[in-house]
Amino acid sequence: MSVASVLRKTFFVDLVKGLAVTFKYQSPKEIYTEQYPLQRPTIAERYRGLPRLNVNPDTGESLCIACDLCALACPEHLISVKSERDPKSKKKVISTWTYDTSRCMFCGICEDSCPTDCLELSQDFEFATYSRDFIIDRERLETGLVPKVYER
Amino acid sequence: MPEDTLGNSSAPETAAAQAADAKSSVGSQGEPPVQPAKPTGEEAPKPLAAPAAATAAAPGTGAPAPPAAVPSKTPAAPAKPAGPVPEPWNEPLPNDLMSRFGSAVREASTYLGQAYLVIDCAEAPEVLRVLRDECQFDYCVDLTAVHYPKREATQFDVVWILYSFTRNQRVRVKTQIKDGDTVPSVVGLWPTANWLERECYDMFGIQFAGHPDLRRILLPDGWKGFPLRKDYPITQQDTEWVRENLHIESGQ
Amino acid sequence: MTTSHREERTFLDSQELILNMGPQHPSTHGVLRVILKLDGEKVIGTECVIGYLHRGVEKIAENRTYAMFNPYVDRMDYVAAVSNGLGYCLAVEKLINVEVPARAQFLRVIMTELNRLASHQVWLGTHALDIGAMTPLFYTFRDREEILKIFEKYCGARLTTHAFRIGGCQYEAYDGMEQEVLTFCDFLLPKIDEYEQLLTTNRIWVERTKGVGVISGADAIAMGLTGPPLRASGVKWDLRKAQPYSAYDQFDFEIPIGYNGDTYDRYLVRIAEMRQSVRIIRQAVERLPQGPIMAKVSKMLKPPVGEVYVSIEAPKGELGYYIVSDGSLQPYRVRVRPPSFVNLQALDQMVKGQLVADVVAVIGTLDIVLGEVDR
Amino acid sequence: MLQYVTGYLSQPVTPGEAGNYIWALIYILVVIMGVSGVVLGMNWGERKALAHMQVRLGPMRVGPHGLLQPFADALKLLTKEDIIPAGADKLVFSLAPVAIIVTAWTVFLVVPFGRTHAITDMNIGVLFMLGVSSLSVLCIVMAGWASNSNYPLMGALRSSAQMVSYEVAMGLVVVSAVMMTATNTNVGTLSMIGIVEAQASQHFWFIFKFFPLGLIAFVVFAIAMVAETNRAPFDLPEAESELVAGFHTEYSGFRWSLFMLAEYSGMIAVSSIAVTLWLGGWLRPFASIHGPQITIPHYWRGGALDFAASLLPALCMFLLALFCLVGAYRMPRLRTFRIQTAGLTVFGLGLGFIGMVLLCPPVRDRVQDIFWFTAKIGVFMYLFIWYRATFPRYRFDQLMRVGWKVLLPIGLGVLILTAIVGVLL
Repeated sequence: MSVASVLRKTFFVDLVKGLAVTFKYQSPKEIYTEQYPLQRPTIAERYRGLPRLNVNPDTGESLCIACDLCALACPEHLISVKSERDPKSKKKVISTWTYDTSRCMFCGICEDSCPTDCLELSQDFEFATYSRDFIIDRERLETGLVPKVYER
Repeated sequence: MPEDTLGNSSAPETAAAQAADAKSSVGSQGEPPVQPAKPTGEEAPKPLAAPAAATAAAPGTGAPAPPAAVPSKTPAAPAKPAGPVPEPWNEPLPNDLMSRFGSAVREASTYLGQAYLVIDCAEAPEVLRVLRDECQFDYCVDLTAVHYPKREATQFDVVWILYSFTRNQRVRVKTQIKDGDTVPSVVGLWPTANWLERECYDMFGIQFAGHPDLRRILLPDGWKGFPLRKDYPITQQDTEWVRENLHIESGQ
Repeated sequence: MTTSHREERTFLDSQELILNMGPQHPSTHGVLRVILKLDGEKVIGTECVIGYLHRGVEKIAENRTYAMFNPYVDRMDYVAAVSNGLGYCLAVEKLINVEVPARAQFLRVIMTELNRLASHQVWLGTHALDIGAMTPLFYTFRDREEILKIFEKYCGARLTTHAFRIGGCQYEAYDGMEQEVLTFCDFLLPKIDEYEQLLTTNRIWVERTKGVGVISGADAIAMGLTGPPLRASGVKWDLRKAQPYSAYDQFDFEIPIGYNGDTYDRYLVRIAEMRQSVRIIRQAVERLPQGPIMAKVSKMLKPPVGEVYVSIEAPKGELGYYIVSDGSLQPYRVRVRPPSFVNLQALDQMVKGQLVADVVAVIGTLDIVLGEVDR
Repeated sequence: MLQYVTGYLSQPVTPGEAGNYIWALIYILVVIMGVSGVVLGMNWGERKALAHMQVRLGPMRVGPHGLLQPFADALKLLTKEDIIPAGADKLVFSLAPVAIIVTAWTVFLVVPFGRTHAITDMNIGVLFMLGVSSLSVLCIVMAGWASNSNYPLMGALRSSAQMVSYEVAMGLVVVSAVMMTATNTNVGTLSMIGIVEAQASQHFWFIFKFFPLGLIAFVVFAIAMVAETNRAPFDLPEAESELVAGFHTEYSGFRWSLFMLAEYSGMIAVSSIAVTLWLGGWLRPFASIHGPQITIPHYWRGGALDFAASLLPALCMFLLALFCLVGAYRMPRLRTFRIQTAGLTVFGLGLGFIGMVLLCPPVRDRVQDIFWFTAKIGVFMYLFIWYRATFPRYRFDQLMRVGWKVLLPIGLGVLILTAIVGVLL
């Protein structure tokens, strides 16, 4: 033990160093808390939130070609796609597309597998509900969830 | 002083030597435990010999692919239709073992550059002891099993994955046992095998002879069935246990 | 909450106290349950009861295709999800014998090292909290937030990232990622100094950690300890150097080691590792090559019949995947070699003869994540 | 009536000394209510200060900047279900929190907030305080034992060992401070008021006396008092990462809140000992310097510095009021924040009003002592919070080592040296 270390020990230098750090951070400028409902977090562009089924903005038709790839790719098998043949154009047209939020782990594999950029995981992350209707259907996914505005 | 304790790894070899001196099992050759990455017997796949273990695995394909996972189109062919095959592992180490244990070491091969030995279960403790004591495989990385219910004679592969710090080499030691056979425990050789063997017992029901405390580890005591066996479906649950202990009806 | 196990007293000396720590104890890092046999405050024996978080990941793997199983591995060591994913992808790539493009390898290194930083920050915060220093937790979590923001921007998720795919990376680096990562490196180093200011020389911290949970190098190897616990015992072994994967051989970094194998050395080793990670990240960003990020891999992956064991240096130790393929779409068997599980096994040896307060210190220093212990 | 009140208040003697039971009762009520109120305030203050040190905001929702949070918590605790564990000793279990609050409050009998602002002046005041405050060990052991559970038992064991051993060192340095009172007079005193008056007459706070002996004694006391109150870094009896909550693990609701109240009251009590013994009690800094004589108001017969110092309490209140008003001004302009903003404004205006009252001449003179005493205690409270934010926790054996092998020898040395120096001078 050198003299310096004895002195440092006697005068609590090690403790004072720590105290200085905590003292410094008391400044209100250092506060990192995000007051969530008032302060909106910035969501990254690639955020994997609730899925959205994109529609062609010009025609309003769904981009989905009912290829079923997303349902096949899903590790939890929670997507179910049902299609029917359009009698006029003889094309396969999506009839129902349902999705179970309660089992989804937002891995993004369905998004990767979609050949037409129809299925996309959106930046919507607020889908807590007071009811147990976790299965979300096509209409709701096409319009997207309406962001909640919190009131007291 | 605390500042001195971690020399920021400026003197690594001395520290390694210290550790080696503490007990002779580390770095007894006097060389540092870590060599710069040299592909010692690894990373050199050359397709050659018949895949013994692999072919044994093939008939054991228990679970058929679910129909949902196979689209109507033919599945895309693998890039290399033949695939790499095991090749003989020609090095002093396996040759020594072969000559010493004779037919007990049934196979010494490398697959994709990874060496493995297939040995007789009866000789397993001795082979493993030699591997640890004489070949410096002082670190038991993992111990696990694979279930092949369709195989006629032996239903389980028990796999020890060993690593040697001095050789910087990994080897898998495999043995094949019948359902219900006991495997000699290696807890005496590597204390780390304790929990690994317990887990193996928990998941496969393989008995390890000489294990100090062979109980279930992840599943609760009294659970019925061994989940990682192929005849244990993924949704199966010991409903009786759940009802008795959790006082709920199983949600399956 | 916790109750004593009085019925177990029958076979024990009546002077001993059985203390049931967990699974709802504040410092068992989740749902670890340790049954302590105490003589006064001295620990004379421990028994870990694990499995409360067992989800059967290995069984799930046998029922999923190779690509489908990828997101599940994130859920094992959920504070180091990227490392888990890297290990799994490397194992499957080895199985199908695919070489990953250089750019993808570098991106993987950046992400993995960022994840190592995040994991060590979580460790530091919780470890300090266990020993009673409350504040480092908030500082480390604040700084970890920057990493999570980078993760979110890169791959769209903060915790369970699913950042890599078999054969490379799904996501190209976002605009300005290089700059952001470098800025983060500059931001983090002074913060690490600050953590050290709070703890490294603090006499209470030193007393609480020095000589606690000592394990010698030979014992550490025998117990299968890997990662920082092994290195703190003086064994200079890091898979990134010993058997480099994913372009780690192209970076210049050191393996910090300790000498005494005690909690304090493990602390110093991890702190030094954080600095080395920053160093690796800087090199990787500066030398990030151009090119494709995905190798040619079939969508319906059917590896040839065979088996591989591939392991990486996860923040907590050697994370290995032993995959057996039967040539079908699904792995025949996936075995995960979890570092936390094996490291936790050394708890008994490390706390025997020490005090109750040291038990929490040692649990903290082993840096276990129960999601990985129980899988 | 008013005349009687002001007349009584201007007597230079405490109600206990005067034997005036009615006033003593009033004082007791005021002190107990005041301490409880301060504990509530501290609850908020600690959470806020701790939060800010940890780059958090702390309570923000109940009331403006969480000002009403302690009240909400108190309400919640009072309405919680009263749980007594099945295996507990019911009588002792319910007695322990009551006993601990009784001891915590009894201590305040002799705390001199000012020359006359004490309930009574005992000639064994220091001894009384130390004695009564060590009774809380008993209550903690009662609580831990009665819970019939392992963690509380271990917490109680730790607590008893810890408090007993730190009391030794504490007692030694207290004696050294008591010895300092005897320097010029050869007659020492154990009376709390007497000790402060000795500091006044010697023109020395005892922390500076026989430098560095007084300082060392003070530091030893400052460390021991943290251990005595079971606060970080000596919070082993309730170390949440080891013993969940220590001796009060099994307590909840109202009983638990009594433990909290006692803990914080204990902090105030030991701080007041420290303030009284070493920091000059109610004396303001540089109390012996008066500055030039001024004669502006007829009732004022002091110096300019005295006059300036007497304005300080009011100024402090104004500052706080300003703080609140600025805070109210900076509240987000949202409909949801209307009530909060209004509340903060009212709070600030209230503080301003109190400041105005404090400016009035008779109140101003009477309040000064209390102001300085509280201010000094406030510093200690801040230190308690600051330690908690910064330091890790000692282990039990290390704690005992610090107590017996470090503090006790130092305390003993200080005591002997003080005695020698005191005799020589």
